[in-house]
Amino acid sequence: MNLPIWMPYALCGAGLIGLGLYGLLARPQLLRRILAFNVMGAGIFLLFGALARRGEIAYADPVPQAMIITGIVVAVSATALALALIVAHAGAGGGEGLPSDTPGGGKRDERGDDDARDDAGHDRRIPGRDRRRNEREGAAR
Amino acid sequence: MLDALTLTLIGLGLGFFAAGSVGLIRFPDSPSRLHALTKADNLGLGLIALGLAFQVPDLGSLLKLLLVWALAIFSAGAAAQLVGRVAVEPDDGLPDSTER
Amino acid sequence: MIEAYLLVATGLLLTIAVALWRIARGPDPADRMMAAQLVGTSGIAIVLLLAAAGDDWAMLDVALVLALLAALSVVAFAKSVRRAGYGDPEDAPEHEPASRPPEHTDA
Amino acid sequence: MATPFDLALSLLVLVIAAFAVLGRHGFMAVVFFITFGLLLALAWLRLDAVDVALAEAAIGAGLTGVLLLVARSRLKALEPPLAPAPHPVLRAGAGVGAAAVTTGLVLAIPALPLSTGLQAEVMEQLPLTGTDNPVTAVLLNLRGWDTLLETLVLLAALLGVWTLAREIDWPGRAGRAHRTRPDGVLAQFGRVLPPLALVIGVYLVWVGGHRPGGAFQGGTVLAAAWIVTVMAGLLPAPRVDDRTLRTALLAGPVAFVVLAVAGLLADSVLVFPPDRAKLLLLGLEALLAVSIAATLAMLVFGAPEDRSGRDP
Repeated sequence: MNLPIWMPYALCGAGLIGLGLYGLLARPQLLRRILAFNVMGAGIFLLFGALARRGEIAYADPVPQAMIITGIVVAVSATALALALIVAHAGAGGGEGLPSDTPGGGKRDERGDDDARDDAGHDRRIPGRDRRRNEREGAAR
Repeated sequence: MLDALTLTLIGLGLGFFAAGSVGLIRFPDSPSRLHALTKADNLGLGLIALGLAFQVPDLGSLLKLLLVWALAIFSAGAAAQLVGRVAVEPDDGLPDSTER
Repeated sequence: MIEAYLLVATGLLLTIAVALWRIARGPDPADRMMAAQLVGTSGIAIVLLLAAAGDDWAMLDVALVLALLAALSVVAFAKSVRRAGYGDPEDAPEHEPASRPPEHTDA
Repeated sequence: MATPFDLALSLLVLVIAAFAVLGRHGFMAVVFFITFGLLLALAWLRLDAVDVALAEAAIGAGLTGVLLLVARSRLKALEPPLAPAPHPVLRAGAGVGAAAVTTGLVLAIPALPLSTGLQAEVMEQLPLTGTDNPVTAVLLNLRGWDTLLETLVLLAALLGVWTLAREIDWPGRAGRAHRTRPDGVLAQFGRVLPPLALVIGVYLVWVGGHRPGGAFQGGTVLAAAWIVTVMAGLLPAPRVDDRTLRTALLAGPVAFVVLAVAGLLADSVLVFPPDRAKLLLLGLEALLAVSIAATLAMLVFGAPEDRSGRDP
């Protein structure tokens, strides 16, 4: 079997695109959707880069490389913005997912995203506005 | 001759990596796993870098090879301290739920 | 020689696979992070081998960047254990201020 | 020819992505995602795309991990209510759709017509672009337009993050205060690593003129140096209205726009005169690296926040 070197990476890219797409549609947690989106993007880059490597060429084509580098930087800035948004969303009492994901009051995800053990190390205080509100209520009590 | 030396050293390096991952699977608790890991894999990296040092074409690459190893050791030292602290004392001891 | 480099690199991929098993298994966050460190060190070693296999020593810069940034996520992890990512991971618990000063922010 | 190494690496990348997307445990998914970036960098090396591998190593394996870990710990601290599980029908539909997309792509890969690509054209232009690295030539000269827009996207993302600040916190220092023990491991680490990262970052920007490297890769390493210094508590994060900071954020895009307008007056947009291209490109690359470093670091620090009771 004489597989060209780009072939496994092209197939891997195609697989990543499918995985990311599934996660984006089917995972309720917003953090997971951001991961899935990044996986999908990485798959697109990998497929693109692998396809650019086909044929009889002595070195990698610089144009796809430049486009992929641009893509990676744009992806990280979009990820930073998206993460800031989901933290703000949760801070405003919005929860881990979006409200529109509950058609007709869907079931809670009982198992949740994390096991209890992982939570042990985390700060339980509520920063920002909610903490201040809690303290006011505490003082009133 | 040099090739044989390179092959021996990178083979040994792989052996240390393998030992580190066996430790990662077999050791019973986090601190001992950390103990096995940080030593074995940085020694493995060092042996591989040393082995490849016989193959580099210029002095710049040789210095880079050394710098990579030095950085990896330094980072692993700090990382092991920090992770070890979390492993030994995962709860931060804050009066969390009892506070209010 | 190229085959030998790639063979050792494939062996290192196996150690990465073992570390992935530990990341999946846990049980503590520290275990997962530690295994990620092993993946990082193995990855650096693979970059060195690929540079030798391809005789392209410009690849060493990738190893340099990886070695430099390997500890970045560990620092973020150690910090994230206390006070939502901002406190001192080395502070003993009794050094934590028992209560914060009152805040006067509601104008 | 594909070796067992390539097959094993592709398989590992897929397994890692599967855990990051499908795994039940949130922290585990984040850690898998950090290793994902690292293995992708190896894949780019195998595809001879060293420039991309550098970018992936710096951003995918370095910066994204910090962003995710910080965001996740803050999410956990907020104790958000659990997200409801999507309807099984929706999940099955998503699975079928995603599988169909992957199958279609896999079937299309061997059928795609072979293109010769653009490397011959780039190589023809290369002596006129002022750099010996074809990727830098494409990024800054031949397709400089794309890169200008990209730097504006970075700025837009930062503005988006800043809009999430509360009015009473604006304009304060970015993020929250970091505390560390002055003689601790972290502080020592923060004293040693950033100088090294500074040297290596500047080296990467400079080396981008003739070998793999450049403003994005170097800028990310510089950003990492700054992030470590702030996280180790050695320097406070800057105020968001700091003039030096704002100059640094804008230097690259403004230089780009000035060059574009100057080129427009002389000839056409973003065309560098070949006799001065080398100097112009080096200057542009240096300013871009500063802007990219500042923007990425500020994205990691986040919007100004309530610091009361936290400042040392």
